Amino acid sequence: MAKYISKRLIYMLLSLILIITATFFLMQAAPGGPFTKEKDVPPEIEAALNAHYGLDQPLYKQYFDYLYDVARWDLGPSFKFKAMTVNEIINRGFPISLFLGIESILLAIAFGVLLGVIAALYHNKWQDYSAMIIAVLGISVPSFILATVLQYVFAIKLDWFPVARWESFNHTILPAIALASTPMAFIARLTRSSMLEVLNNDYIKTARAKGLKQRTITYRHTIRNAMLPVVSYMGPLTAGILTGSFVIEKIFGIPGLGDEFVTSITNRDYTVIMGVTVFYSILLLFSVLIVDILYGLIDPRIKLTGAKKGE
Amino acid sequence: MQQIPKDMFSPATIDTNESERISRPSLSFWKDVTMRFKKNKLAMTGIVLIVLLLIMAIIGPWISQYDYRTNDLMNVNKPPSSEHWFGTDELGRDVFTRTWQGARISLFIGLAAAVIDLAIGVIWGGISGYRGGKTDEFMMRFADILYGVPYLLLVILLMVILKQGLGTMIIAMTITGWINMARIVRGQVLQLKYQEYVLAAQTLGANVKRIMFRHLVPNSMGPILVTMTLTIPNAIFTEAFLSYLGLGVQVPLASWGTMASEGLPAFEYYPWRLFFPAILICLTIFSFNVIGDGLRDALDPRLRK
Amino acid sequence: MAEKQKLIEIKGLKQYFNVGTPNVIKAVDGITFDIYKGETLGLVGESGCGKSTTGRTIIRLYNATDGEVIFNGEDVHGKKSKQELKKFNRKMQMIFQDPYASLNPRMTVADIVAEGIDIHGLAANKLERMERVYELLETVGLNREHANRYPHEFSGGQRQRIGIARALAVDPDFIIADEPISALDVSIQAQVVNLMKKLQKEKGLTYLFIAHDLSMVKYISDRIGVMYFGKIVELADANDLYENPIHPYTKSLLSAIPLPDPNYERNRKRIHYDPNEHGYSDGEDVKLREISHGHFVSCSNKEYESYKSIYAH
Amino acid sequence: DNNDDNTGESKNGEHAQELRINIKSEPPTLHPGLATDSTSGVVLRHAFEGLTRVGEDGKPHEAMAEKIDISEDKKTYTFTIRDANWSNGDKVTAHDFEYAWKWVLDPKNQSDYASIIYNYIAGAKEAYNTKDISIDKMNNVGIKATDDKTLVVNLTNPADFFLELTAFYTYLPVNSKTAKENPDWANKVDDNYVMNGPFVITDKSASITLEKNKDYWDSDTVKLEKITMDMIDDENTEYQSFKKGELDWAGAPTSALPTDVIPQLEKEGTLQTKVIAGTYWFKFNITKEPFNNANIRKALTYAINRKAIIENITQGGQKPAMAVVPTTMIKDNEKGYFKDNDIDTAKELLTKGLKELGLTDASQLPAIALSYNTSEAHQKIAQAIQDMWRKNLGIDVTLSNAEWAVFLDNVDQGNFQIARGSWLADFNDPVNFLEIFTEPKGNNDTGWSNSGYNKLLTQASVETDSAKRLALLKDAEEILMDEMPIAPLYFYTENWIQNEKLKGVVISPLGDVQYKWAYFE
Amino acid sequence: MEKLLEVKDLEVSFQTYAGEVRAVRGVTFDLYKGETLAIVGESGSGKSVTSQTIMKLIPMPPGKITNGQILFDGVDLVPKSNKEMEQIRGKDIGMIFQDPMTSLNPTMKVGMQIMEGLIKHQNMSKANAKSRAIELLRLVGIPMPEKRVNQYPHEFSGGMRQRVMIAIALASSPKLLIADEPTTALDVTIQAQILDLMKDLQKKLDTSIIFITHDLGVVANVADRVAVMYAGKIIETGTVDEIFYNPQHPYTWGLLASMPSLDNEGGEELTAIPGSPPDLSNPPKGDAFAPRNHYAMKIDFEQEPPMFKITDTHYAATWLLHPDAPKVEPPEAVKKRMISLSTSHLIKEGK
Ligand SMILES: Nc1ncnc2c1ncn2[C@@H]1O[C@H](COP(=O)(O)OP(=O)(O)OP(=O)(O)O)[C@@H](O)[C@H]1O
Ligand SMILES: Nc1ncnc2c1ncn2[C@@H]1O[C@H](COP(=O)(O)OP(=O)(O)OP(=O)(O)O)[C@@H](O)[C@H]1O
Ligand SMILES: [Mg+2]
Ligand SMILES: [Mg+2]
Repeated sequence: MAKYISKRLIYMLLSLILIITATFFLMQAAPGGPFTKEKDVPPEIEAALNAHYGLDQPLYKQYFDYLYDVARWDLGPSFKFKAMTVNEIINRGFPISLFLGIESILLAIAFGVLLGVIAALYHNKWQDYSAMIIAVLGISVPSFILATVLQYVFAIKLDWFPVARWESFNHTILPAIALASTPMAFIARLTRSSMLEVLNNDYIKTARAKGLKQRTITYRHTIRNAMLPVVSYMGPLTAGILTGSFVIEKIFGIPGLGDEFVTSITNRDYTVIMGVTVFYSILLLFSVLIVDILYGLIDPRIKLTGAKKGE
Repeated sequence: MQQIPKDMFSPATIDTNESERISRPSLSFWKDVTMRFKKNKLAMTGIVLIVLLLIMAIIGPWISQYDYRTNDLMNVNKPPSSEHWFGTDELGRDVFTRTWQGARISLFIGLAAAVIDLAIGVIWGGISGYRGGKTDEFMMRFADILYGVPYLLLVILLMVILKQGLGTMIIAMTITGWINMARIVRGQVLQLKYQEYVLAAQTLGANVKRIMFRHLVPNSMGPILVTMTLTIPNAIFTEAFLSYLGLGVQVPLASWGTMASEGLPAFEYYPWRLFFPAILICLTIFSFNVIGDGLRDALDPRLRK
Repeated sequence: MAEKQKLIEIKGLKQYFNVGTPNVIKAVDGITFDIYKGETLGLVGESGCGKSTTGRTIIRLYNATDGEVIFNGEDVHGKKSKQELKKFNRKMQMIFQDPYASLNPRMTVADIVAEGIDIHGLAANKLERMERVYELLETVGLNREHANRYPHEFSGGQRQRIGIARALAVDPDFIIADEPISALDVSIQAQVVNLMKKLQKEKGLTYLFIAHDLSMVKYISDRIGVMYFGKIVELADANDLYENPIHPYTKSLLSAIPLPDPNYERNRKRIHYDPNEHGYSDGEDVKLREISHGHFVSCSNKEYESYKSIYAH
Repeated sequence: DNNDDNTGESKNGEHAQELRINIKSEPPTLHPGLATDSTSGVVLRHAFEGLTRVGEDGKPHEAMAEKIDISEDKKTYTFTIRDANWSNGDKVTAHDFEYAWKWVLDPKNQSDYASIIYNYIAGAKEAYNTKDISIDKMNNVGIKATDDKTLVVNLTNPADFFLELTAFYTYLPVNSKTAKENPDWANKVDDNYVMNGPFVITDKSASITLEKNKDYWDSDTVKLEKITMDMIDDENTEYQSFKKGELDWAGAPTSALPTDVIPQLEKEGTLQTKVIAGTYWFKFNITKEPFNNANIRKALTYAINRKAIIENITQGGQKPAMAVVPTTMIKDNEKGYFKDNDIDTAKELLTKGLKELGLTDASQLPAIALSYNTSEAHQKIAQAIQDMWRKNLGIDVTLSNAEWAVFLDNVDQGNFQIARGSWLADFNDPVNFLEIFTEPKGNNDTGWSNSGYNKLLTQASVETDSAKRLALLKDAEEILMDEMPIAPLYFYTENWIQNEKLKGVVISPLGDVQYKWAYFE
Repeated sequence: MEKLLEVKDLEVSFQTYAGEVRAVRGVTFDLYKGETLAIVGESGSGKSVTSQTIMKLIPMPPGKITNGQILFDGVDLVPKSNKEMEQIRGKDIGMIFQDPMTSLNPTMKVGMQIMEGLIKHQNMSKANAKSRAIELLRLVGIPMPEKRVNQYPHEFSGGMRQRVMIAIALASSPKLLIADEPTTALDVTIQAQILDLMKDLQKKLDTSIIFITHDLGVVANVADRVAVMYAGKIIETGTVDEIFYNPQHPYTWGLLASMPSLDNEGGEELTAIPGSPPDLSNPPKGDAFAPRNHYAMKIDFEQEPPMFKITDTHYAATWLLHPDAPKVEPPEAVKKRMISLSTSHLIKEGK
């Protein structure tokens, strides 16, 4: 196990460096730069700015300097937000996105699994169909539409929740629901199909033969075994949700990291693009690893194969 | 005891070949699947809906007297009426015409993206899972890396390198879209590759290609189908996003995705602009999902035996 | 018996799983034996002792951890070109344990049987290919009409026969049959065993026959190997083994065979085997030794002498 | 529940003097010398006070300057600083101004807006371009604090609008003492962040809070006790938040209203509109066929129905632009140089243009693409114009949109045929618009230049008589409108809705907002 | 002897896409206290369905009990609800499933899987249940049970898993134990161990056992009585001696004949039953076995044979027992067995 993890950590480091490299050069290749504005900046000022930020250096030098800085977890200053370093931007935005992300992941898992379980237990009955319709809505109504509709119905018409901002727990509910809807639907569909598989297994019959209650069987014997596909889906998704969603943060006026990420790209705020990418990639790579480890925890049989991969 | 004629007790001739005969009519696998699929009412509803949508996409723009791009600035944002069945939009264009015009693009995009994701995902995930070991590690880490690079940045670069248009859009859509499919297929293949029929093919000297496409893929169709039905809505809305960024179809051409996102801010006052494209997206997704479920059930070997 | 020709020589074959991790599984732990042309070698042993692994390693489904498999004088596990491997795949074939799992449910019987023909390009055209398939189906007692059906429409016995037809399609010299009958019920077991015997007679095939069911193994095999924990503990002529079992594990195994005779069953005495009873000391040279002509037993030097004296009686 | 205090209603029914507005995004900087955007500008205008402040009448009035003396040649300005304090108790001195302006002129300080100082002040540009310059070496720059109370400024040319510039944020003072001690003073709002405006920033987190500055010299005028500036990016959310009473203001100038709600608001009569100094136009790339032909350019320009676009698409009470310089600067431009939606003339011009190009029919024209940057409003306008050109002239153009930076890059590189563009004035003078087109580089992406035009502008720059100067500028504009390198569409307006009880908010002709005089009834 | 279970005219069918599969078509048998009944028969003949129906464990839908009664201790189980069955399952009736590899939950510790039933039916505390689980594991012969309770099924070999299944089934000392092919996947030594274990327990607790298998050797070892099933019906039933030494149904003959015997020299061919079993979604007219029956008569294709009584305990459903039917000779291999019958003393014991 330890050997496997350390091997994976090395691969992660390599992957991270490759992501940094790809992003760095892609970013440089993209038209426009951090000082591109509708009103042209006079050439002498642009030259002064480039010199100050080291953008006049040869690209390879900028690249290696950047790698060196990242290694020290110094992500540099922001081009646009002159008062802030990228580290500060992440430190400020991430806790907010994290909170919202965790809330919606919990929502998505709780309701997704619930719906999926109900649908599977009542396969081809009305409960299944209702769960299915909710799931289809969740999949086909993207978060930005849902967010607006939720806002309109629950904040404006019913006045149950605030429209926007990030102040109290009450403010987090609507965005969390909007963010959770698609993953919830996805989880519901995955859970349903894997539950159907699991319910066909012989050991469910064994459990019933012991005289256990249906509910006990569901909790103890089926859900855990049906969670594998959900877990593998959750891996990359988690990294995405935890680093924030641009659309949701925009609509609900939440100062999270997702907003920062997208704006930085439109602004060509090079250091922020790189910084957030590095941060996001680390989360991504870790969650993929955690998923692989979780496989083993959920299903003890996978430990062997998981470890074997590292051979 | 009832009386039975004596001659009934004389030996009967039995044909040994007869005993090997299978009384069920000879149905090919796909015929069998089709038959079972047809019995699934919900799935058939899905098929009917999709066919209707396709028909409307073809004839819809014709049966209306308007075209999709002519503005009528005197009649902007009019609610549905006998003149404009689905109302008009912010430029006074007929939403009915635009909706069916948009159906062409959205359905095409949705299916094209699904098919391409499928192709790449199946090959990548299949090889990764089947080969295992270092190959697997390399291929999956590559997927991680692609997933890690900011998508928006990739899209912006594509916009610069390639000409605007459907082709570019599909490239942009599938450049990372296949990763999900690859992960799913890999999982399936990891499970299936130790099945004895795969081992049997190996002992016969079958190469990777043959094992993949004759053995592993056909037997992973269930989860693949489910994933595919989930790719479609994703593609429809990614199209809207990409078009918005200037990568895809260009206005005044419509698509459901762009119509819905443009109708959204006004939904409080002009709900029809959001409603019609949105409801058609839902119907499409619903149809594909029930078709996917139906196929999954029809393909389930346990229901066969 | 002297003119018997070796088809396969297995020398010190080892197959370990999870190498490099603390829980290495020594599924096959250094076995050596020969298989002669035209004979059936039965392989029996406790479940999990490595019988299937042996079979699969011989046919190169696994890469051996150590040891050699020499087939017709050529080492199977040596580095080989794709072309050579393909050639080898034609000579050696396998029949699998589970008639349900070993046929791809989504292929027609014709495609399954013809898979080897397609891979090795043994048919010039479609017509010839189908003719070959019909011929094979008839060989295994099925008829042409079955070619376009799918595996799920067949009973277990019929499916196992399809598996045999698939193996025969490439004209192999040697077939590894891994528990070809365990999952079948008695009447169908008989169908399959009869067919295998018939084919052996007609085509001069050589079999490695792996099974649990000792009465069936005895019925079909010329010689029998008994495996225990990745090692062969006894190897002898079938009748010789049943009449003069020497290794305590073989004795235990034979004593446990249930017979369809209630009277006998009520009075059966089983012999238990405890691997500690040998009392081998560290570094003692335990290996297969020939007790009498063609009868090998795994034993230490000391045991060798006593076994030999027992056998004399 | 904290929703209640959003209404701002105090206990006794009287409205608390607390304003809640939305500024869309976080201000990129709170350093006056570094700010380049309106969001930072809004905050800075209230936390700081320059020599002048644009008043309710739209004209600059004395602020930190108690008295302003202008020399005969209009090139020397002498400001007498009023008795006023920084928020830390220090006196505001002329040195603070000198320091702040010279700080901007030091290239090491990376102020994007250094040009707004060095374009007008004598010796400043040279200083900026000097290697290893520092503030104490800028002796040749025309900024001098002769004593604590007197600031003397020398200009390169007579500039009528210089007083207006002194109200602009780049010209705001900085407490030189704290700034020298702590170069990063503006990075955080703490004790080092010293202000001299009508309000002081008390908090900057998810929103910015400004409170009334008790020590402000004119604090009697200031009624508001507190201003909260939210940072909600989404316009629709802002609008909903306003409707719910969580905001006192929605829309321009700190944000915008969702276009689709504007007609509704107009119907309700709550929509407020103000014309500002900005023009929306399309640029022709005259280096590319067929836009090397002026008649084609004019035909396309004339064939646009501006009124229809404004009434049905933009809907914000914008003014049709048949000229370049906004009506806020030149009143006559309401009429413009040509008729809106003049199809007949457009057709004539097209025929003429085609003949000159040696073509017989519009369908022979090369493929034309109209580029714009990704935005819903631009997209609607582009589609409407596309439809008009097709219907009126039979010219079928394709539309092409691109992400903002990509678009700007394309336009800069000349990779376009027709591109959307616009100009919002930096100061309230026609020259700000006209000088763009003096040479085919910088902000003039059309590739157009004209020596007669340039001569007129040079003459105007040294002309001290305001009336004569204006006449020269108008002549220049006429040349521009005859050649038509750009097709003006409309003059910008600002649209917003506000709490009915809120009074005294001032919006300058440039579209800058001031809450100094604002109050709730 | 007291009857524990009476199954009367049980019919079970499955609704599938291909039509209705009539898996069990009128099965009647009974079982006494402390007795072992072996059910043998071709795969797909309905053995598992019959046994699972007794516990009402067949999936419903698609499965359905279309007719019949299952009297357990005199009470009919057929109309009982799932809730009521929960009180009987695992407490009065225990079950061992066909496949030990898949019948244990792979993600739950073995100990817990045994404890579950104890906690539910005996109201034991967790700690007590655990010590009982250890005791049970020791009872089924698993070494070091203290360590093993905390392991997962995949850490057990096939034989050990099967023993865990037995431990689960025995946990609450059921009155009836249903064992569905418990030893098919095991080698003979482990198989023998398990059979001994079951017999031991039966002796101690007076349990009744239904033992399903197609291995006739195992039947000979464990059974008191045997029921032979074919195509969803019991076609012959009798004491173990009657079935082995005096079989009457041609299918039973076929089964016995196809077993190789150890003293048989490899030369001769095994007598296989040709053909394959009928499709139960479309059962043939008349005797379902007729198409594979060497001795088939015209009537076999017309009418289903009734159960003919041979002795009080021995019945068979074949027209060959009809008084008008010609006398036929069973196959050689079976005859050999019948000969040993006449020379044996066991015939008396059967009565
Ligand atoms: N792929 C594998 N990875 C790890 N261990 C394996 C693998 N395949 C087999 N083993 C282990 O190797 C040992 C031998 O297995 P094998 O399948 O050869 O047994 P067998 O004699 O065929 O048993 P059975 O009679 O049950 O089929 C077992 O302990 C098994 O768990
Ligand atoms: N869930 C089900 N749906 C449809 N048909 C079923 C189902 N379960 C069992 N059957 C059918 O019922 C018949 C009897 O099956 P059963 O499992 O009882 O056979 P068996 O005698 O136990 O065979 P084996 O020896 O192979 O275990 C078979 O034809 C089978 O296909
Ligand atoms: Mg095996
Ligand atoms: Mg069964």
